[in-house]
Amino acid sequence: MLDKTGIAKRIAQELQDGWYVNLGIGIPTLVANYVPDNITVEFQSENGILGMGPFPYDGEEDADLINAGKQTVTLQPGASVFDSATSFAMIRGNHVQLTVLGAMEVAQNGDIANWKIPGKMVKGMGGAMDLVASAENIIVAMMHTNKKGESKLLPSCSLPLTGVKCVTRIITNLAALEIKDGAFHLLERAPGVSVEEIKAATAGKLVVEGDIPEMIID
Amino acid sequence: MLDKTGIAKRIAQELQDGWYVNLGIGIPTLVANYVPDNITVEFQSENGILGMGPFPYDGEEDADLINAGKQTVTLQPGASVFDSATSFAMIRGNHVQLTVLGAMEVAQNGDIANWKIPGKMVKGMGGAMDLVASAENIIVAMMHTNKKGESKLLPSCSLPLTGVKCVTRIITNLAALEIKDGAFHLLERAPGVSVEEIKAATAGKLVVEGDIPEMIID
Amino acid sequence: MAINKVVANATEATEGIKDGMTLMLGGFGLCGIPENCISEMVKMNVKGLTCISNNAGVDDFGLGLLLQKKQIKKMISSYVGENDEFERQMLSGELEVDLIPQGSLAERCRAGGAGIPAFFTPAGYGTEVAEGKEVRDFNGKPHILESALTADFAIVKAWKGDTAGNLVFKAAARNFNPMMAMAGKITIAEVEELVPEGDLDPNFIHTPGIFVQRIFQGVDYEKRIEQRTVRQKG
Amino acid sequence: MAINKVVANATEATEGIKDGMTLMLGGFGLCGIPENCISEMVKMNVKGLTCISNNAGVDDFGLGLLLQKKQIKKMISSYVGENDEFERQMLSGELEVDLIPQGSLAERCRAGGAGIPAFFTPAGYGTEVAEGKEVRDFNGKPHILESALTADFAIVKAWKGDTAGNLVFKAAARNFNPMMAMAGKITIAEVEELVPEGDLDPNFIHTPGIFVQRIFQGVDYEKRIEQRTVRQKG
Repeated sequence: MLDKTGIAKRIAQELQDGWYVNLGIGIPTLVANYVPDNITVEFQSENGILGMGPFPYDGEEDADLINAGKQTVTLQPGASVFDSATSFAMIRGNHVQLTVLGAMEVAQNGDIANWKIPGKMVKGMGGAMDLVASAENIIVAMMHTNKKGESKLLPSCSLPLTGVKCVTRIITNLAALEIKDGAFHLLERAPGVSVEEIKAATAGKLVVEGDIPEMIID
Repeated sequence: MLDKTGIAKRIAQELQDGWYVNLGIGIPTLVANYVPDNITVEFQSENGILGMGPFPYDGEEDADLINAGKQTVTLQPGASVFDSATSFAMIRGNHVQLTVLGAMEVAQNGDIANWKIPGKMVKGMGGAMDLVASAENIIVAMMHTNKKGESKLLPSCSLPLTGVKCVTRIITNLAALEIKDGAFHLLERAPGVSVEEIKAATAGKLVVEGDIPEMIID
Repeated sequence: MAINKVVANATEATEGIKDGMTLMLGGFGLCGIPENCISEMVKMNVKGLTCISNNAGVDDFGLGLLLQKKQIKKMISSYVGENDEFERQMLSGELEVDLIPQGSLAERCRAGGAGIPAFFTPAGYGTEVAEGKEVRDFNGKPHILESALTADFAIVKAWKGDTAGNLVFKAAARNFNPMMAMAGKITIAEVEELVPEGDLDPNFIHTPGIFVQRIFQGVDYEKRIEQRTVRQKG
Repeated sequence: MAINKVVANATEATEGIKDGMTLMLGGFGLCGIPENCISEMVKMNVKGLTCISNNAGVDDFGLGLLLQKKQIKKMISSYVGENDEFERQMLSGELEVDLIPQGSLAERCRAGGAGIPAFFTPAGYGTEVAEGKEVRDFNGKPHILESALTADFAIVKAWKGDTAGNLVFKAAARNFNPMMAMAGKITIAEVEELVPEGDLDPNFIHTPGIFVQRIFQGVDYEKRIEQRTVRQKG
């Protein structure tokens, strides 16, 4: 089974040289720490940064330089900053090659819910609706099940949607999966996790074809 | 009768303190030379300048600093430069208080034609259609009649339109007129020009109420 | 000389803001927010406000200060977490909340300032956000029609500004400020440093002065950090 | 390290531009035009082009060079005066011309780059430009629906650029370049000065590198002035 770091490391394997990447709050943010040495990617933060770097050294924080999660960050050489309209022009206009974000639920047709629990929690969608409606390449990073042990990979979402038919890939603590033809297709098992365990934790339609390899995580 | 300089001087009397003003090619460009001393206005050029100054001194021309008429210009202190989308955001968004432009024909309902003579001349509308569709305050600067002596103030335009029901005021070599309620209302006569001469040169509906004063031009 | 937009302070700058008005306020989280004008509005005790702002501050800072005093009737935002009083007022129905995708919010403000009354965007299609909105396919993909936003007053915060109203923002404190500056019937800019006209390079101005009606140099900026995250040296 | 966009020269930069393609070319008049790439395309003798550009150059410079060799099938512009050969080809029907209000042209390019497929604007209502377009009233005023423009290649000219593709323009040479840079499937930037990443201040970049796929330092800029207007000293 993967911990959050493991999920981030596995997602980092999906990165390709020359990509601009938007990382959501939480696990996705960790992906930046595991970019393979032999490729160059730039991170976009929807509040207006391209070429975002790591957290600043203690004492060097700048209140005017935060990421979309409101964390203090730095700029890499070659970075640029811009307003929110320009930032979402990049996103909506499909200039960002990959979006990684968390989810409460994902449906087998690619629907995603991650912004609202009616009557209970409404934090808002932030930039997530723009990101999922626009990106061609969307990876969801999340636990396979919720705190009650219920599957988050469902036949259809029960919570208000963030976007429809948009998620292409999911990396969880148990597995790597692809969404196509209205089903979750199992690509890899997390280290030490069996296909049976994944089946048991997946409420939506799961397709298991051939031998499912175990992930290789450094 | 006014010459081009006179028309520009008369238009300059319409300027108000604190206004941003867009001046079209030709006579309108001359208006910048006659801003009253006691007011401050800033000139916008739709190719991306706010706070445009006079022509540069000989030898100080910069190929990268031109106005919408492609003439070399300068910047005033407090000026800014920007892209064409931002420039027309200013215009379309009604941040520019006055537009002054030339015309081939103006109709008594405020329609204007100034960009095309079918089969003969097609230079294009440039920024004129955006300007006339957006500005609340549009002054047309032109000769009262064309080269053949025909009136340019018409019951309706015969040439392809640039905009509909948009012109509010006209300053010609013969008169200052306001357009309202579907007619040209005579405000002032140019020096030495009689009401009869203006009537004769105006093909559209002309309203002459009371005594029409003669313009005072310095 | 350029048109002079200088007012003395936040009190002069906020003159005319009245109960029931719609305001836009720049900032992302607590980054780039107009601290001086917010404090002034707390003092003025202006009420029944509709506030268009990406976030709603935290309990004791930013727009949270207006929320504490129940001066806000309605929030139009994209993300309102990190604020308990907000959540309480919203869930109890005391506060109206219109949640908008962040990119649509930014674009709707820009549209309001740019004289574009409506535009199509894919964001929110198939979700609650699309309810009651026109849907149309472009390039085989469904989009929804979103309308422009404007405000009686837009209140923005810049790093530097000049007497002509030209603004320069710093780093990620730019965020929504430039678009909101465009969309206010009256736009107020508070700046950390007010300089004479001619001091800012015309080539590197983020918000041209035409969008700003009032400008003043703010005082006592706290610039609070919401999530102080650092790494250790070595 | 940032993503490197550098190519050696105009020949490498224009690789893949083929007959019949749609190009966007930055510039206003002869100000801020991609001189090197235009010369290269004259050499390549690529034909049947649709060129989206605010103007069409003059007879012997700018896009006029492509017109002289009849490489352009269609022009999409706002103003095409100052060019006799253009007028001849247009009036004789050899050249298709789509004239668009300048602000709509700028906004349609931006929309193409920003994923906004269509928007409403008042410009052109009641004129030829509105023919066949949807009309809708907003705030009691009629507007027409305009669609986004994109291009196979966008070719822009900047003052400075870095290896990451970030661009800075100078004065009025900015004009259409930033929006067109956004709207190209492949965007080529030629710059007067190419600097290493990190040399440009991130806070004052006009076009972020994400919009640029290829960048090179141009040579022999003529920067011709169309209307040299001066005043005398003293």
